[in-house]
Amino acid sequence: MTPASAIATRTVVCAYDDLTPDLGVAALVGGVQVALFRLDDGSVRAVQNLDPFSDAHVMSRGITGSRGDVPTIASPIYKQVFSLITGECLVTMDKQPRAGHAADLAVYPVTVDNGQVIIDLVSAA
Amino acid sequence: MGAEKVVVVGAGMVAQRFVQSLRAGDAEGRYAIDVIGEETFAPYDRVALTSFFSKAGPEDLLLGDQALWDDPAVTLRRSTRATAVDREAATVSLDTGERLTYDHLVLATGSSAWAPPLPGIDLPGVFMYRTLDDVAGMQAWVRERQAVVGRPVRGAVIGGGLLGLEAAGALQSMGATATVVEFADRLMALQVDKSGGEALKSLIERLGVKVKTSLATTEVVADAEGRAGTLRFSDGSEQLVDVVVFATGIRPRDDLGRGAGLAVGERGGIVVNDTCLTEDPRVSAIGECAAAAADGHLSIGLIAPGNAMADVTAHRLLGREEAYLGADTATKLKLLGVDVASFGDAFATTPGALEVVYSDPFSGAYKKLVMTDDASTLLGGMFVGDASAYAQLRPMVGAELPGDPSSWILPEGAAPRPELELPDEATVCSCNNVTAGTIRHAVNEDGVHDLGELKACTTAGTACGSCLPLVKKILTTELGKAGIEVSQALCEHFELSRAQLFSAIQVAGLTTFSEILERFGTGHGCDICKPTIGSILASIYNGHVLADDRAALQDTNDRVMANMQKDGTYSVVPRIPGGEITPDKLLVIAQVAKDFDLYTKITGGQRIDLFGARLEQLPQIWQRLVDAGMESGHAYGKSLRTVKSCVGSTWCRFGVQDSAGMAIRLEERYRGLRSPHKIKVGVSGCARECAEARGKDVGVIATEKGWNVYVGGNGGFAPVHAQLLVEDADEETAIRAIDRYLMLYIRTADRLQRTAPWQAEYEGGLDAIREVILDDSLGICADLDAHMVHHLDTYEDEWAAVLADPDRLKQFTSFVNAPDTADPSLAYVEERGQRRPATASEKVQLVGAATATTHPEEN
Amino acid sequence: MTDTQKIVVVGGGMVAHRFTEAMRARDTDGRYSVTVLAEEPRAPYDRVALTSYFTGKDPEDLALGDPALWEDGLVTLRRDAKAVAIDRDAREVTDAHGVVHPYDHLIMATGSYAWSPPVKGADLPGVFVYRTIDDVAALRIYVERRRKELGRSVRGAVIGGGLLGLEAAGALQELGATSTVIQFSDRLMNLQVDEGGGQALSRLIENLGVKVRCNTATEAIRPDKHGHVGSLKFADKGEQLVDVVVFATGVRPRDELGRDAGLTIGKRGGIVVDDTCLTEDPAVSAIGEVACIQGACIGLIAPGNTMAEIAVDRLLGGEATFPGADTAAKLKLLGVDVASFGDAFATTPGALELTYADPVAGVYKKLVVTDDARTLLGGILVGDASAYASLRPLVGSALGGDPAAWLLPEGSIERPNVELPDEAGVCSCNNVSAGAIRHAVTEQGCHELGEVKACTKAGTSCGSCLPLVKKIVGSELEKSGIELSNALCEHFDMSRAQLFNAIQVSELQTFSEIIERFGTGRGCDICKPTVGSILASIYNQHVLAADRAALQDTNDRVMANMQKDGTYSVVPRVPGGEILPEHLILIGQIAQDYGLYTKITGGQRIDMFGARLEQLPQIWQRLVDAGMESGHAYGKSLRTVKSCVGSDWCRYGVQDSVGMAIALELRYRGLRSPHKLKLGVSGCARECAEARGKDVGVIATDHGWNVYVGGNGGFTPRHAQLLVEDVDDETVFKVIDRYLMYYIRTADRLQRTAPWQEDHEGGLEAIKAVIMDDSLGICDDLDAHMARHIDSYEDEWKAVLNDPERLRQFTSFVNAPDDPDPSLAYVEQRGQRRPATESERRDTAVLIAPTRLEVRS
Amino acid sequence: MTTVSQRAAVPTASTDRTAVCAYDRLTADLGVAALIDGVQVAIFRLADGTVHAVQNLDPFSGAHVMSRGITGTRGDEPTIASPLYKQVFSLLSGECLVTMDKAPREGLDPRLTVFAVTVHDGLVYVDVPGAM
Repeated sequence: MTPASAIATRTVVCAYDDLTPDLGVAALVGGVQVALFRLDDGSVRAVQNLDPFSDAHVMSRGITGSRGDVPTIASPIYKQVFSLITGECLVTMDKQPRAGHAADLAVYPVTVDNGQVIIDLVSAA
Repeated sequence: MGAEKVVVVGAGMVAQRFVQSLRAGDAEGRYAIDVIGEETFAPYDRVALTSFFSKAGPEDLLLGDQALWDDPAVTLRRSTRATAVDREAATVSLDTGERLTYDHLVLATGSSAWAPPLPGIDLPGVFMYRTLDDVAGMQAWVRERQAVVGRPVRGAVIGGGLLGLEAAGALQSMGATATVVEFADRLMALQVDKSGGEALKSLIERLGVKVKTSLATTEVVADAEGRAGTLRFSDGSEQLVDVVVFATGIRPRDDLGRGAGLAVGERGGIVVNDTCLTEDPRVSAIGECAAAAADGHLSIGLIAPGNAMADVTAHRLLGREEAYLGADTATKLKLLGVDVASFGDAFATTPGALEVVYSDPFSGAYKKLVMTDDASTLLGGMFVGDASAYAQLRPMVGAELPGDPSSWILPEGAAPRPELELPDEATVCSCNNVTAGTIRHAVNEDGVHDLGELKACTTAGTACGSCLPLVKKILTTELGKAGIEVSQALCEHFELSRAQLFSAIQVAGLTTFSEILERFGTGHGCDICKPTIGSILASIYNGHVLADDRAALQDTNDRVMANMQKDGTYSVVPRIPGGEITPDKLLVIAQVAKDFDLYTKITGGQRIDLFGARLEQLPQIWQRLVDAGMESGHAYGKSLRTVKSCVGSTWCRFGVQDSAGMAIRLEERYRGLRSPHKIKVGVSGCARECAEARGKDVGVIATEKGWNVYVGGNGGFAPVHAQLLVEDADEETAIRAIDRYLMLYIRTADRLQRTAPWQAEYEGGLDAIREVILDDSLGICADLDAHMVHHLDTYEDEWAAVLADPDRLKQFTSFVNAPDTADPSLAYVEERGQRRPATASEKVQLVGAATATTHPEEN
Repeated sequence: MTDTQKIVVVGGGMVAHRFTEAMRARDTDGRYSVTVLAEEPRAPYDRVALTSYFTGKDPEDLALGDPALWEDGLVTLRRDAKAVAIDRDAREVTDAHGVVHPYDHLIMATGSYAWSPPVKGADLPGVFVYRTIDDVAALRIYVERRRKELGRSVRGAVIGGGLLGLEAAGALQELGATSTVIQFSDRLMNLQVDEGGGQALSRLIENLGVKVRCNTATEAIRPDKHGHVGSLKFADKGEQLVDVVVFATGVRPRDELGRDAGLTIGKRGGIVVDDTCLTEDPAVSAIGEVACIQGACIGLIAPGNTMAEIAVDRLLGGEATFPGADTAAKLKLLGVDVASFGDAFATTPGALELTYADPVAGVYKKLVVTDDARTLLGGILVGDASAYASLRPLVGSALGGDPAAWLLPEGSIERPNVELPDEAGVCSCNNVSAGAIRHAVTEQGCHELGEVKACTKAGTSCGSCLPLVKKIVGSELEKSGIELSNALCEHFDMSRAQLFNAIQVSELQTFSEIIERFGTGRGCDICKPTVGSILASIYNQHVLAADRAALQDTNDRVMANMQKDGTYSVVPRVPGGEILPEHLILIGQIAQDYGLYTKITGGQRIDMFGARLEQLPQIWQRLVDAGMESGHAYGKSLRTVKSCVGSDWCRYGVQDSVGMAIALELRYRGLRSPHKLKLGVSGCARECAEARGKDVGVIATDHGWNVYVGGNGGFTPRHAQLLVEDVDDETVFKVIDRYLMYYIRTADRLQRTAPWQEDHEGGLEAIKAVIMDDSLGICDDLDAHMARHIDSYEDEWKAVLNDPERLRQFTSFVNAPDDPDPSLAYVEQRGQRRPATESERRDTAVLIAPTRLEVRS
Repeated sequence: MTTVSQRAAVPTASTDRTAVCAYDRLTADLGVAALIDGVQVAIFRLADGTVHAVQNLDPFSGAHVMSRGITGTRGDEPTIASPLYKQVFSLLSGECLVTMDKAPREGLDPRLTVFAVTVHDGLVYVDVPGAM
């Protein structure tokens, strides 16, 4: 969990117009790989790019969707589905995450300011 | 308005059913019900009486929901006997001295055990077998005698019918020995024929029960202490016994009716009409005490007709006129663990009836089907020892039995049984008289989707349970038909199956996911429906896989036109039709592999896979391949992979046709064709089959005269060899057949369903498919052909198109904010001169702390 | 030696024939002369086949045995010579011509006659019996005549629904008459079949257009107005119009001669004899249907033949006795199979009846077995008597397996394989036991069915036992390894497996030694490569070592695969399909330089086609220099180990399939075997490597590997079967080592693993026992053998390139080593060249000359 | 190319001996091919030391490959088997002894032409009709 004393670092990653609806992109923010998604409703979501079930940095290449009202992202490797709101793993496909990884994704706050996409990367450092 | 008073005399199973049925339909409380029961128990399952010995106590035999008896509209009087009915006054007198008035009287007094008037029948140690009290008394007696005689108690059952065998089982479970004495020449003479009786006897004897048939008991002789001690028989023989159970039949308990002046049948039973009404419009009789017109004014000793009468009467009171149609005397029993079933015209009394018999005294099975003289229609049947086919066959009585009748009676697996589709009016649960139509209605109209709900809703299978397998099957079939089953609906966003969606999209002419979702689905879609629709759109319109809004529909593989490997890099697989490659192209591939340090492997699909390309490298790599004249191999797509071939007649001394040429023609024809799953094709130049074409979805094998086309082969979990579709066809005919086969598959298969299961599940199987594509039995061949022509006309290499489109190239970047930086988490080790992804432990050594920082928030 | 004794045989039927034949065959010293007094004007004929007279057979076709019998000097056949009197005191027989025949021994073989009940009108014209050729001929003439006279089909009725009655009904149908069978009993053939069988039979017969009336007694035959047979009147008052009536109401022994001669007659007729067929008069025997033996007359041919043999035996001093009649019968009546044998009516106490009746298919089958269901007592088969030949000899012995298998429709349950005991009778007509047949095969050198028939007489009467005889012959031949197909070729009488053992044990290393020791001649294209392969398997020396080059097919000899135009393909090994880009480049360059057609194959390597003999060393020099080696695409040996990419790259892979494939490919490369070997390794259950279509398939599991064996593509594709489950790498190697070595040692030439595995006695289970539990105690040997193979492996091409002597053979022409074969011609197709077709060759414009460039500097 | 062999199949009156190679160049049972005035000849030295020559053209495949077949015997007859489809021919008469149930290529005789061979002074000579 995020410690209370965490320092928030706001980083501009790209222009909002660079994002295509439903097509994710990866961003490298201070050595951390982040997957960014612009959804149908225009909102932008950011989660860790690391897929905890395959140990590969590929979440940005997954398929967006919804489960009920929750926007989701599916891993392109083993198809686990995660909430883009909470990062919670909604469908594990009956698999365990790789050793050392939590099943849920870290979620990063995103803001769009002046046409720029800004990520708040909360560093535990 | 005060409730009308219904008095039910008798508290057996039928009474219970009547009350239940009446209460279920009487929400407004028109009726108040009094039930008068002699026994101390609420109605219990008399059919299961024998299980009294294996179960904890009488409570376990109680019927239905006991809350029924807490219903304020229902009053159950236990240990109370009705002594007289005064029809003038409309009252019933009870042995408690009470007198109940009624608006409607329902007689459900059932039957009593009947024993022949033999000398000694009243000796201690002689029992009847009818009520829980009988059974409890018998049990106490056996226990007591056991303790005294210090050896197993010798038991005998007089009567070898259904009850007699139950009683024998009861004796055995009490630890007594049992001999069944039957007057007729066989056991269960009413249900089974001579051979069946013999089979039954041998099975029963194997269980340790002795059986004596064709023997009349003349006397029960007392021992020195005045207990039942010896049985004496008509042939002069004798048998020592400690306990005797009479199960010689039942008689309707019609004395109340008689006393009230109601008409009684020739062999007993209160005469009722088709609505179970006696001559007195305020008095009904149901169950074993009734002699219904539909049964020829005979009393029937089975539970199913009793339940039917209860329903008819309850419904009449509720204002719905129904007729009692007479008893279905079909029976299926498990007697001492032995299956016995008989139904329909089991004794082949229909003129010209044929009997198909299978008897195997070793396994103990005796099975018989009775058919009409043309062997087409089922009339009845008899099963002893193995009644597994009963549930499916009984409802087919009077209907045409498809296939070879013997397949139903031969041992499991000996001959395949045809699939049955029951007519709506066929009765499935005869205990509760539930038809196939009722079950279907519950599934289709009432939204019942699981067996538990279905039982609750229709009461099918809630009595004896023998029909449950059939009920379940109907449920599954109906769900399947309605596409209701979860696996049929694509996902939570689409209720349609892939095949339905395919038609819908095609008919509606929709071309984008958003339109389709709006029209046919809900929500935003997901990783299941998006690629499926992407594939359908590609199949129908064959536009670029990244055209319109389709890129976001695709799996990453289709989206970046490469196959993702475990570390997130991709494999690059250029198409090499038929495996034939010019040295120049070979050199280009090798050079690319070298330059990008790609792991290189020749595959069974007869091409060369290059592994380890990063997302941002893909366009550069493909630029070089496309420049050299190569194109996408679609290794990433649910589409044609490769057409494998041997070298064929051009080089091989055994080849009879140019298999490589044919393979290349096929590969170039079907390349890029999107389908429910990947498609593999093989072409062999002779029957030696070096291309292993029969393991492919479509296999083409050269013959002296042309080509044989095989379809539906499959490797994988359950390998299947492809089956012959056409023989000795010329090239054009072979290709046309394959065109149509693939198109039909693409249109009608489920998501991720390969050709083998599709073909197996296609209604009518391969024969039906053959009719569709060769004889145009559905009249869609022109459409299928046109569709394939459209595919051919519009094919373009996906990679060449992407390379020419800067917009689409945008997505091939590692990081949106650092497009030139490679994924820093990738790590490799060298093995056999090439690189491979490092294992987790190797990675720690190689990347060390650097990797650790790329993993945010590890707990 | 005393004078020849005179035997007179009264009667000229089948049994008389058998007596005479047996006597002449066994009385080698000529102790007896035989005179046969035949009533009919012809030699004995096959009465059993009487009905076939209608299907166009001449009486001559029905003749029995070798007619030369009647030419024998010690045999006299008197036709048309009915015996009319016997004088036992004078030992004389008088025939109808008044000729007196003295005898030392008299054989009564007068047989029986058709008996008809004393029905009113039985003497009308149009009433026949069914017994002799004359009866049948008269019937035929009558029916044909009446048809002409009546101008419609003739209405026939047969009285009697037994065996003969049904034959007669068939005969009437053959003659174009309708036929109704009138049976007094409640079913047809009541002596042979039970009620169920009778019903099935009625249904089948009726389906053929013959009407059947059971439970019907015929009261009278009434004439029409011309005095011909006109109608039948039944006891139930029914009537039926008929034009011809055939009585088939049974036979009675023709015992009147014996009766007149004062011999004892049985209660129901027949001359009473003892178990050696002798009457109370030591000079008189009776055999066949006229004899009342063990209290009964028997109306079947088989016991008659047995009696004939017994009488002969006794006359020649033997002590054979009548064992009791085998009343088993198998008939094809009007095309319907009916068979009954043993205790068909289940009279044995405690006998169980196992019944299968399917009136739709027209089949009724019943087996009678002892109460423990183990021993067969008898049976009835109607509609499908295919099991008769196998079952009848088993009466009294254990059935083995599930008895139901014998009754259920073909294919529904596998029938157990039954090895008949030697004493089991196979041919009941001629009383030939299984042992006699085996003896004929193993001791008397009979190797074909025809020889066995001639030698044992099995199957020469009714023929119903022939399938069984054939089976016994086949399995005996197989057991003794006599079968021709087992011998390798005309030079070696051994099978490949035997030869393998012989070579291994004798430690011979050259073909010349081996053929000298174990064969004849100088060998051929069959035995030479086989021996070459065996030597390579055992000693693993270079395929061209010692005198072995000449043993090899051209493919092995030049280590390349010959194509249709005589050029070769070049296939370097690419273990597991994994290839360095450098090697890929080299292959591309070689293909360019030599103009070779290039194709990637399903075996995950690259074939280059069109290399000429003299180019092979140059090409291989370049490949070997770059570190590549022979792929053995030319050999009966390991081809490739196909694999998917496995856990290294694939997200689904659970084991390193490529690594395993490469390990296996390097382990077994160059291993010579009876046929080519293909292996496959899949990294997960998705089975992308299609390993179950290979001789050996290895599939990764979460816990290790599953090994499957015996898969096959080709004409009859087979999926490989599971050998071991969830084993580690070492165990994978060990079981495959042993499986392959055991296969190499024991398989036939060109036998692939799938059929080898199936033919192996006990199948895969037995193979498992050998390689897993060492049931033959050879595992150490197999392991040592494989270890030797692995240790001594060398690349064949590298070795050849280092040996100028062996390189000499790679010349196009001995007198023009640099000239390419001038007949080669190519055309270009899809950017590469391929051999020109016949018509393209004629049109020289399109041809490309073979490459002649000398690329090596 | 087939025209060549047809010419070879029809011997003309004049024959010439052509020296082909040294006897020692031949290995027992291993055939070699020789090109004599455009005619391809298969030459075999057998185990008994004798040398035989037949046409190199395999009439059943149309390929010139007989020299690469396997020698053997059928009874006492020395034989050569085609390396392509395994037909067996007599090395003495050229007769096809085993056709493997196949017919030769159109226009080709199933019988091999046999050429006379002599060994003189350690050299192998083959008589090819029409060769110079």
